[in-house]
Amino acid sequence: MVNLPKGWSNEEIAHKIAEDLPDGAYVNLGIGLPELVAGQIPEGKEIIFHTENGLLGVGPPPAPGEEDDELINAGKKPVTAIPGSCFFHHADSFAMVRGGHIDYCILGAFQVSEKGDLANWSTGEPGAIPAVGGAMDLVAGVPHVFVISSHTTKTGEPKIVKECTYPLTGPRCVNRIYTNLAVIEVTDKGLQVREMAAGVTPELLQEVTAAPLCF
Amino acid sequence: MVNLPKGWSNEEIAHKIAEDLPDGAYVNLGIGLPELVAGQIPEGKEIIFHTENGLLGVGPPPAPGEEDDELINAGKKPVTAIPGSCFFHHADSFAMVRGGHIDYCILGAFQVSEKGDLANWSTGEPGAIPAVGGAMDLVAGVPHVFVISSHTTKTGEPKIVKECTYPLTGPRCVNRIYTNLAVIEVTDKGLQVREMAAGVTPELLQEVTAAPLCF
Amino acid sequence: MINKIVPSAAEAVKDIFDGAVIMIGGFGEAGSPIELIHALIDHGAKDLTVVSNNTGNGHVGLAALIENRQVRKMICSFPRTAQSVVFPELYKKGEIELELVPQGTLAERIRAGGAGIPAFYTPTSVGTPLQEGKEVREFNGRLYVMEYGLRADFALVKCKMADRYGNLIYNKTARNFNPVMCMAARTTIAQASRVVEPGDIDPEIVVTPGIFVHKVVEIPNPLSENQLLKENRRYPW
Amino acid sequence: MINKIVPSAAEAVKDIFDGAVIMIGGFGEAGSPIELIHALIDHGAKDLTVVSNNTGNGHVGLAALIENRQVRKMICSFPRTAQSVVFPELYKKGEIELELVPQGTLAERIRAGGAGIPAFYTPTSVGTPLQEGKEVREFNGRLYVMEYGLRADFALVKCKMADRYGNLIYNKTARNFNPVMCMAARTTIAQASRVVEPGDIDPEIVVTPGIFVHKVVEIPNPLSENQLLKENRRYPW
Repeated sequence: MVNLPKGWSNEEIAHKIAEDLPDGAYVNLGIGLPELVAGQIPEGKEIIFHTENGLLGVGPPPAPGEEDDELINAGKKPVTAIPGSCFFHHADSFAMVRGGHIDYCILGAFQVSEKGDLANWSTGEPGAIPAVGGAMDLVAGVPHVFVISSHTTKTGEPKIVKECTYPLTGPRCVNRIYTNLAVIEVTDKGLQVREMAAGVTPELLQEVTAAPLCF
Repeated sequence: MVNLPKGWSNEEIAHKIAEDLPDGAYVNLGIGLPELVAGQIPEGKEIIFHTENGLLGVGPPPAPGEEDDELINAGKKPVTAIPGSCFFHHADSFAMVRGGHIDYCILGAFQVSEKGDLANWSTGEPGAIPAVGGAMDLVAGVPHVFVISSHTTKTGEPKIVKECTYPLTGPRCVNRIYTNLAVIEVTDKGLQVREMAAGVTPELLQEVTAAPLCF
Repeated sequence: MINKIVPSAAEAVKDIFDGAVIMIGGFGEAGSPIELIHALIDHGAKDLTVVSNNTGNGHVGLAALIENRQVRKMICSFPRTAQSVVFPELYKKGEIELELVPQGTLAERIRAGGAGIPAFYTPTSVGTPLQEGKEVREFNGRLYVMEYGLRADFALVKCKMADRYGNLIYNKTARNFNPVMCMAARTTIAQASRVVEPGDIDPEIVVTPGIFVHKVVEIPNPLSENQLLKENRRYPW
Repeated sequence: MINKIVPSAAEAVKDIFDGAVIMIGGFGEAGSPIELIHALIDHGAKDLTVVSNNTGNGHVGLAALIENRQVRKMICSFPRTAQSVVFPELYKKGEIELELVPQGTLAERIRAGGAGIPAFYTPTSVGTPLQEGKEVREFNGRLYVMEYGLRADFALVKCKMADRYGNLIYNKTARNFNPVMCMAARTTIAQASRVVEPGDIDPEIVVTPGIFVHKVVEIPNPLSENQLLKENRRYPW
């Protein structure tokens, strides 16, 4: 087992994504880690957050005691709405997604393949209850799909692989992978490492990645 | 040429239709003769009129000088909106039509066949500019299609025929035909005359109708 | 006169029959018509197919309907949430069926059903296990799956305000699936926190036109699912 | 900062290129973005395909655009109305193409294009000449034709009020095709009678979410097509 540096914190990864989003982008954040991105948007950049349950212009979390049961995000957490936001129904919301109007979505992952296949909805365990939510719609409709994830599983297994063994959320849909160890671009020629955390070497990174990396 | 009675006036025909509409019905009125039906609804019966350009709850025509360029019906005529009306866009409007939510539509006709085929959008003249509007959507989606029409053309040609010679608006879609001479139901067994205007005899009616009638 | 207002939730749901397909609005705790669902539990219709994004939380609302063994099959996108306990248990025992549909496909299938569209093509689920058994077709060099419009015998929805014509407006993200479900059911039953006179809702801001709604019952202070969960309540009480 | 407001109609339409597909909102005289169309006439882009329910009236707005020979093809449901003179003349001379689409199919094709649906089935036009050349398929014992989603390079729409995010609300039946066209164009350009601050439009009543709109120009007192017709005006003036 390699002795890896811890690399970037979750907030640092989220910050990198926030920096890479262009001003004015419409962005959907998945549940969990992706939600951290909202808190990292640099001053002076305006990003509009979409939540698929019917709100464009998600604001910061409400102050304690200010929560509204009927103002929540796709993760069922209370949110706020910015001035200039709007509410709409589910079919209109997914028209935004499927129709390619949302510019970016940030999702978690169980596995990403070197071709950009994403598996993030089911570990395919027999007897497990399948649940997909809006993930398949997002990866099929949004032109830029970014994954935010720990580089390996808790037990050290690679999450970036040659072929996903878990059921796919969508084929060839991931554009970029942000992990605690590196930022990796999915290109026609394979996985291209754009940046590595302090102390991470190409050799170390390749060791915990089950698909060939280009540096 | 038979010497026919004039039969019912247009208002009388419209009144018959208005009487046959059930309380609470959602009704779309075509352009021209069908518009007369709105003025004939009996006291105590509430009918909601739909116009496919985005209004449910069309009210009476505005008083002179009260017209609003942006409050018109499908015939581009100024209308009013009743309390409890609502506006919506074209896709939602035709979801009401195609989805079977509008209960009745009243349309004019060039020809109706004994099977209920309707031709009311084109005389098929070479060089004529085709224009269909919402007629095909209405006959395909609305469960009860009533035709209001003079029994024959201005030159005395039958409009009720064995087979339409003009291009169809829709096959087997007309349920009932209201003319100046009779009310005729389209049934599986053919055209069934329900009522005739004063002075009209079965023989006279059959003479100006190019499909067999049952009495 | 058109008057879709009925006096009680019990009256509103009384025609629901065994074996009916029922759409139930709501996403998580927002927009779920709890009082109507509880009336349906009291009513007792069984062997139901329920179309709803989730499977309910704790032991109230949709979860209680399932727990009361009235539901044969769920059609939904996300049957297990943090507070969903009833469905997972029955599912693992093989006592309830599940048709899993991606959330956007579910919304679009319902809208299509309501709009008279029998089928449409979507890129969602292509190349995944949820594509299995479905027709795949290429348009402009890309693959799409064919999905069918979805209709229901009844829809149960929750809204903020209604009038006697059935015009509805909603509250924030409690809107979610409710408007499309109204379109897709033969009988749509809405619970409204407030019933007002025709014209009190500006015709420009009506979200669900009355034509899509058949019965309205006023429930002035609807229960909060969140609050019921905190108090660990169960229905029937 | 997001600011979709542009200073003039000329600026708003400047990127429209020869050969572009353009959706133009409006139904009869209601909701037609006359100032944007006139700016497009000044701009001069030609060989356009225009998707609009009608073909314009008199010699202003869409009719003037056609009269100025900038339109190669019309996709519409009703190309001749009482006051339509320009299109019929060119059509009879064989100088403009026409794709005739039933009105509801046109609306649904535009919505589908905007919603990422490449094709769908509809009962409209089955058994009529407009079915010719289209795929027909049976679902549940009934025949339907397959229709394709429709997208555009640009949409020109008219609304009552807008904010810098592009959120729009409309006026009465001037809403018509405008909201679906906003969804279906790569670049949607809206003329608004009034531009307000974000938040001034209640988020519950926004009809077109800003995500579907790319440029907004304020035209405080838009011309009335009816009035122009009465005065027998022609554009260019």
